[in-house]
Amino acid sequence: MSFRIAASPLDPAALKASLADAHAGACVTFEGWVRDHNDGRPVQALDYEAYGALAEKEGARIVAETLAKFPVTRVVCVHRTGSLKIGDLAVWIGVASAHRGAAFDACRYLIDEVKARVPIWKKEHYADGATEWINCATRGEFSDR
Amino acid sequence: MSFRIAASPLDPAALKASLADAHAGACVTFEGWVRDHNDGRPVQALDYEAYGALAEKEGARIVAETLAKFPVTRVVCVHRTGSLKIGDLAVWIGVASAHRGAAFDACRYLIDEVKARVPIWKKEHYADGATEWINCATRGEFSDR
Amino acid sequence: MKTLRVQYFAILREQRGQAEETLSTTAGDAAALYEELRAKHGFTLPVARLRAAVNGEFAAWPAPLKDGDEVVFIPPVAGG
Amino acid sequence: MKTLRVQYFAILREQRGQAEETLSTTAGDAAALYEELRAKHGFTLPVARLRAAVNGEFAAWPAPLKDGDEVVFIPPVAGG
Repeated sequence: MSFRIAASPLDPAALKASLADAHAGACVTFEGWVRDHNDGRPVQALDYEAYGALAEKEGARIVAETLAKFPVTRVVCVHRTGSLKIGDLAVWIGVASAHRGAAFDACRYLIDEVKARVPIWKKEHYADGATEWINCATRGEFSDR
Repeated sequence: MSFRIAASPLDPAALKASLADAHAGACVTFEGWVRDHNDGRPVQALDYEAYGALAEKEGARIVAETLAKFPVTRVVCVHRTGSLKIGDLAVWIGVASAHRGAAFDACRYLIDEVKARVPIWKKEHYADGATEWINCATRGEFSDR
Repeated sequence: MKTLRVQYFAILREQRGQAEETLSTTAGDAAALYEELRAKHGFTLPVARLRAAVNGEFAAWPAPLKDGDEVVFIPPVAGG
Repeated sequence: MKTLRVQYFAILREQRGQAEETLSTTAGDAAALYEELRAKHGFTLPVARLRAAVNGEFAAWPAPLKDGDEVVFIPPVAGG
């Protein structure tokens, strides 16, 4: 039942073990991996930055909403900050429940809400040396490309 | 891109590592765990039995359908046979894709189809010593309770 | 008269008391064979709740049989 | 005149060249403060694309301010 921002690499096996529960028959996990492209542009690395205090507060609210909306037994979400390279784990979400439908729905709800609401930002580093803060482009007046 | 029946314990970390792919940004996994109750009855253990050859053939078809229906990069599904106790891992499914929607949808499709179509059977052992082959009860004429 | 190999799984294996047998039958298809075996061994599942597999592949009822075929009756599945 | 502490994250931190500052302003609310800072530091994001947080909690625009408040302007998020 937790949301956490982490500055160092995540340990998915340990996180999943924390969901163990004799009442649970289903476990759905979501992992966000750093991929080598975005919108057709080759990506070499990412920086994630968070407003830690408010991110953890908002994340805890999303977890509480999830527990209220879906019949799930346990929920864990951890999001990385710092410099990540291709293949690194940026976010880990795990949900356990008696039946699988709730685990899928709750896991999907969590990642959708986290992406939309939690104050975390992502800067992409491209193969050509340019960088960009995702979702922060403004047409014409400024570009960090 | 595989479906497999396994008589010995699964290794989720190794299975997940087999999904790694620089093009993938999302990984969704489903784990089926042996839970301590079913339809309100306390469960102590499970036996899974498979018609191995046809199970692997039908499982491979489901994997192929999944790859055709959803834009995913990698798919793995392994299902246990044998005697399992509470908390043991009965089935592991992992899907990697560029974007998360396809990974969730494909993972859900896989487990739904596997449960509906693959010739695998489950016998529950209850706290009171009774046993039951799930989905095989027939009213009145026979009961193994 | 044909000679067939039949494999049993799960509840059918337990009710038959063995996992496979080779048998001779005049049954022309798997549905008729199941009814014959059901009468003999007291299988509880009606044929309507089973699927058939012949020679390692699903076969639609009534699933015609020829000499030497391998037959499996598939109880309702419960993976996952 | 009030004294406020402002923290900057992500694109705003880079455009400001520092992560935080303490400043004095006559701005009555966070929206007015942002416009003041935008003119001064060349922030590219319009206020309509930001959210505000005051004293560690989201605050609806225009987000009234009082002396001693801690203010954060939140660019469009991109977690996950």
